[in-house]
Amino acid sequence: MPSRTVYSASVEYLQIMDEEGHVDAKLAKDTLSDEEILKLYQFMIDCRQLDEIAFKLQRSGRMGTYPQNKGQEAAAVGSGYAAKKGVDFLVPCYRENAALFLHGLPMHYILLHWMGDERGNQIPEGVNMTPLSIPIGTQMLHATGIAWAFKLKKEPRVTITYFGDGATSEGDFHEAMNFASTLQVPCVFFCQNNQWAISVPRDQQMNSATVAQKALAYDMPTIQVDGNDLLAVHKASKDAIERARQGGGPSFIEAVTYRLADHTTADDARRYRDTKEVDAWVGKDPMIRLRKYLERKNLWSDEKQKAAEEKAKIFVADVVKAAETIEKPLISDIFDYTFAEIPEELERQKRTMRTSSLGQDPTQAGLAAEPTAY
Amino acid sequence: MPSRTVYSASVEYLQIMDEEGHVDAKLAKDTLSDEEILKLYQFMIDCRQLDEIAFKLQRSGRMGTYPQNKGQEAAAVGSGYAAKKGVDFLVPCYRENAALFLHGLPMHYILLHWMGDERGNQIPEGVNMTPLSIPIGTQMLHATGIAWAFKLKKEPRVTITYFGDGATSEGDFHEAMNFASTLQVPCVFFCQNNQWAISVPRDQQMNSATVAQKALAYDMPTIQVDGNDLLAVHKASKDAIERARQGGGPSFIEAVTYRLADHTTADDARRYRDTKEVDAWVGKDPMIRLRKYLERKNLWSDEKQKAAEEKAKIFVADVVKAAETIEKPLISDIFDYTFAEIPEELERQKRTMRTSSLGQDPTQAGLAAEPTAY
Amino acid sequence: MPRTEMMKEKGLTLVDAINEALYQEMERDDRVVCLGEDVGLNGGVFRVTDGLQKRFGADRVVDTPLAESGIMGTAIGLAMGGMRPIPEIQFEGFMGPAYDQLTNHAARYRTRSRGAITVPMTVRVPVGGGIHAPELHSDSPESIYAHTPGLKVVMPCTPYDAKGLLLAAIRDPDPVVFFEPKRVYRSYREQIPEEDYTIPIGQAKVVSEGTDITVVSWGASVFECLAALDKLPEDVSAELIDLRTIYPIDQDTIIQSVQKTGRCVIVHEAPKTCGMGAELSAIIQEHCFLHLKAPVQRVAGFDTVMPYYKLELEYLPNAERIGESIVQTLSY
Amino acid sequence: MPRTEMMKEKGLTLVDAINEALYQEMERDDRVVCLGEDVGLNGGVFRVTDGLQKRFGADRVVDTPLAESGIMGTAIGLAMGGMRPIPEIQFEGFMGPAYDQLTNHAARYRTRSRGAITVPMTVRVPVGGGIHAPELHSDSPESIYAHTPGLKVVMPCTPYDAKGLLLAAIRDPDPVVFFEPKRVYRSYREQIPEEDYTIPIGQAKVVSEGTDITVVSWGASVFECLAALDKLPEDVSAELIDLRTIYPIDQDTIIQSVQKTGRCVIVHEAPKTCGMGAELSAIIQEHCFLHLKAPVQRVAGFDTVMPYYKLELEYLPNAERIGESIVQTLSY
Ligand SMILES: Cc1ncc(C[n+]2csc(CCOP(=O)(O)OP(=O)(O)O)c2C)c(N)n1
Ligand SMILES: Cc1ncc(C[n+]2csc(CCOP(=O)(O)OP(=O)(O)O)c2C)c(N)n1
Ligand SMILES: [Mg+2]
Ligand SMILES: [Mg+2]
Repeated sequence: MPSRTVYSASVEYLQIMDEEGHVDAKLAKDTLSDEEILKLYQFMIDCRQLDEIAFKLQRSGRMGTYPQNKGQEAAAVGSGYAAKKGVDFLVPCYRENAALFLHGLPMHYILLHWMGDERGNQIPEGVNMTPLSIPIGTQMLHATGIAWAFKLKKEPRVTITYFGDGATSEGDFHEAMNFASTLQVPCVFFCQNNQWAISVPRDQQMNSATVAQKALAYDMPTIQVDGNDLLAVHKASKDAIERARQGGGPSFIEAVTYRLADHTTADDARRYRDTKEVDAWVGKDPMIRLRKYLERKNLWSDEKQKAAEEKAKIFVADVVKAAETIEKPLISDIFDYTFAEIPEELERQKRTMRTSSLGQDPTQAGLAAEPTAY
Repeated sequence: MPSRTVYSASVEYLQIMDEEGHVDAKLAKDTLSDEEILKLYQFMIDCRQLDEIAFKLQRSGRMGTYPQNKGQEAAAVGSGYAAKKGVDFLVPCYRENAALFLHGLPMHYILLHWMGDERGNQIPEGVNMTPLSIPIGTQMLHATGIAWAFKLKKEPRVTITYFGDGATSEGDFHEAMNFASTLQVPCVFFCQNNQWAISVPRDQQMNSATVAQKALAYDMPTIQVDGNDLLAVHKASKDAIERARQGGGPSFIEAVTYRLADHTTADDARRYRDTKEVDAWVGKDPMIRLRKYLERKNLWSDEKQKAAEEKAKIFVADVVKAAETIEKPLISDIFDYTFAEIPEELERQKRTMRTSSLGQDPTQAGLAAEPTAY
Repeated sequence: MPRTEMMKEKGLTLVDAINEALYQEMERDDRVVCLGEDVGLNGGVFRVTDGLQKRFGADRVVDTPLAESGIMGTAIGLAMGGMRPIPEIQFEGFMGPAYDQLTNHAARYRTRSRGAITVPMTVRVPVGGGIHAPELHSDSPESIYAHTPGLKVVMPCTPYDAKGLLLAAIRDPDPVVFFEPKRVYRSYREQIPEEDYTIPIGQAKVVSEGTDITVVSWGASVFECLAALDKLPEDVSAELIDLRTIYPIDQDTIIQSVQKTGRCVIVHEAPKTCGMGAELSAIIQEHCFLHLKAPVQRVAGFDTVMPYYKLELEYLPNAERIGESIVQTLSY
Repeated sequence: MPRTEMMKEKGLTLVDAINEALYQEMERDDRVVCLGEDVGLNGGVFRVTDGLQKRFGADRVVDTPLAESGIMGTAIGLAMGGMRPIPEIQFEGFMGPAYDQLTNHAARYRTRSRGAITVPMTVRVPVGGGIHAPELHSDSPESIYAHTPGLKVVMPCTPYDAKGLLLAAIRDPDPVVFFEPKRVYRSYREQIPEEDYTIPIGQAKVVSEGTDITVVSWGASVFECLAALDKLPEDVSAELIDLRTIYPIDQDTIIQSVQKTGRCVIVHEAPKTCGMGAELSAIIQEHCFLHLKAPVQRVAGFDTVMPYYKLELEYLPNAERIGESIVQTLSY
């Protein structure tokens, strides 16, 4: 046996609904009902509206940096909807707001987060997710660990973790994939390949034909899907999640999508990418094809669209209000969440933060305990 | 195109000389001449002798912890010999001593290193390698960077970096592979898969059929070779190195071998691995099959073996002497190599290390400059 | 593991005490899992987890892949998922790859989620020099983690303290870095209670009382300080404090002592600049300014890379350097 | 990039000055390469490397994959291979994944190889808070790297110092961490020489002379100190020192000043415990013990995770807290 093949594998691509809203009937069979599609489309209108308003809030100085989700809604919704609310656990990055909302995160939490308020991360009891992850690529290890805990506790629950194409370059991605596969934990790795990591295009990020093939390193089930196709995303996610729930271990999903907006509001993508490329992707918008599909099925119309958009506006206005009318955070919050119990030194820092330099009860050093006239 | 294959690949296994020393004539054609095999076999006897003596030095308290190389000589020699001495650059771990010796590292440097002496890392001018790497998995990034420098300077040179099966779990491995592939630098990644990472067997280290397939994530040429087969290792290495030199980018080689000894002298492998497994691998010793091959060709005999072993003993005794008779390192060495120029504070620490506590010229604080009677 | 005859007779080593604490806590609380490189079948390279996998199974004492960020990051996930993970990093030098997960994630989750998500885990790490180990097996990074908000850091040096502090650490609702001075692992035995007890995190220990000078240390250096104290002139009354917890610092114990003695020497293995000695010195001059009769002295590692073992004893603070510094401080 | 009309007229910002230094050094020395996330076509997220790729090509100004350990580790290799790499870490919060390569490899190669292998590289990192950035974009980890033997650490806060120190750093034969206080990036303009000049690493700068009290700071806080000094009573004569280099510390300048004034306040953004303030306070009490008229004070970040931006101004030392501390120290 001097020379022989010891390993071979391949990666499949899945699309069910094309850009014109045509579906492959056979593949579509086990996916979403028209009722569900309708519901999710309306939900996506709300999410897109929030996204637009968030952008405007930033532009008008009412919010800090914000990364638009625009164009990636099918990836978030198709996968998020495949996971069981209240049971499964989401470990997001920052470009899948819609999935978080589906699982019960109050919408204004996202605004609070980008308004520089930790209360946007204070996930309510019973909502199963971690807060947005700002550092890239680190959260997949947490997802792996949470899934591992589910396995140890023999709970039939699954984690799904989101990250971008750029994130797959980080060492932590590799370690998470390897731990998940070696320990066979119920975790779904969902990569939103939106073609860009800030200004770096995918083919400068890696020299790989697909992102999906990265899972082959770990003998992990993997698939590339049209990430702007709600049905394909949902089907791939459902399969992966149920396999994980049944004890079949982790899976990888590459959702091929596109970042229609700038990286964040602090970015200007015209510096580095061709508007022609963007234009080409505008037509592939996941919401356009859903609308075409629904219209063809007579489930949708211009009026319905207008009504839905109106509803979304009113709804999102309330969300903004909730975020903007929240009372100011307590300054003591800086100190009170460092540990379960505040250590003495930190208590002293909290007590003297306005009266003296730090770490020194002023009276102890013979200084004035009260602010001076300064 | 709802469902289609977007990527497929496979990994080949190469063996040229089997355990009985039989070679596949066709595959052997472009590899080593009998003269070379003879020379390298004798060299391996020297290396094996050094390894045994190093073990004894540790056991008798004349050296610190030492990781035996025993059984992995073909992997080191086959690959090291394929690289151009004085041109190419080696970035080792710690289990390929023979490759370093081939490229000009004085043998006693290895002993010095394990005797706790940095001079064992003071690579002589003109010898192209980094010192042994103690932390696992970190050196492949340096190799990638060095290869990148070669590429930028348009020098037709190649780096080859060594690491174990365990090392492929580290995030840095992933980042090195991705950088190397994306930047298409002339670097060969040589994995000595010796089946164990201390007490962790390969199949608990990863859930992958081969280590070689990890390169598929990066679309990097990859191969699995019989790591105890000098010819196969040499052929795969030569191919990879020449491809790199021609601008063909990086490659991955998995050499399937076995750690015949304990992990290090601080380890006791009987705690975790079956002696039956070890016994099975003893027969696959790379040196046994080379001897069989040479004997069959009438190039070797019992007498020659005895003579070679005698010569090795004498030679290695000198190596040990060189390591043991070196003058004690200067205490000032602790300070003098921190920066090119010693900063004032460090100069002060050096000057006062015996006279006072640190960082304080004692006279400045009104203390005695000279040691007290204490 | 249950106590052997030898342990019953001669007392427990640091290794024994930590092993006993792990064993007992795993019996008591089935959320506790140990994970790390070689901690399972092999019982850890220092045998600290010896016998645990046999008793509690490979699900609760897990040999992980060789990846420190992976160990730390999945331990964070385990903690968030309701377990009480005890990740081991094989040597302090290999905390490097886990640095990001430990300092930017484990340490921050409670604050950033305003208490909604917490990370109760205990990171066990052998620490310090003096055992003739290879490179990167002999460092003392405690001040790095003391500077990291959200982490507690402990470093007991006796079997008694180790057991009590480890049990406290495992039960702590926040991440604790538990440093084990490897030079002491087997060099010292002590009779300690077999039953469960905890020592509060954040309390220093007065090892010996005195009135002329305060010596503060932790980890293996405490034993060097004891040796130095032994050789001091009869009439010198030195107070030795074992910090035990690196963060939060027990300021009261130190301040009270220095207000009494007026003089202080701080001893640690880590490089001097920005080591814990700096923080303690700063605290002392802030709080004991009018009591100080001499500058606070630091006997520490140099601002150099920890040397390979031929020179390591030149680097580590020893009884001579400590004694010298005490005498000089007394004569100021 | 070559100077614009605006720069000629109104002076250069910190961003301009760093960009000019990079541009000029890349012209002068073709071993210099910049690498990092988005440093190429996009010119860096702060536009510090703007125009460099256009001028020097994509081989010398390289957009790397998104992996900080990879950036740092390959930069080490580039340096060993004869180049002069300038890796950029996009924000100080993302030094975490690169921590191991920087502290255990870049910092140690010279020592561990006894000078055979060296790593001349300059790691550029925006640092500090105050720009309303998201999480992990506002930290101040300088003391961590000052505690790491083998690294030099600088943090200039003016365009003049930035250009001179950056040129010195790039030409330094050892690894230098070059922190750029991002709050100052565009907030301050200065006329600086167009030609090449260097400022020696390891020298602090006396920003304003005084006799009553010494104020030591660095980075963006220097401007807060200036504001505080402005508001002090007329009769107070404060000496302000900008440390500029964090390691090696210019002890002489500080010691001389405090021996003159007898009082000192240290100001920094990083958490208090084990911050640079601790080291400076320790040094001062070691060397100025008999000159000190009041305890050295620290005005620093709290021992808490840097808050999200709604509260960040409560966290950062401001002119009020600094002034308060000066007045209290003076009245001690
Ligand atoms: C560890 C780390 N490094 C760098 C950054 C800066 N950064 C923020 S987003 C981003 C690009 C992320 O690209 P990708 O993973 O593809 O996600 P996308 O933004 O495209 O959704 C970078 C480099 C960061 N946040 N974290
Ligand atoms: C970063 C790091 N983590 C842990 C260790 C401890 N350690 C030393 S060798 C080793 C196993 C290495 O296994 P492998 O890569 O397969 O190489 P081998 O020893 O089998 O040649 C471990 C865990 C280390 N040296 N460095
Ligand atoms: Mg992306
Ligand atoms: Mg191995």
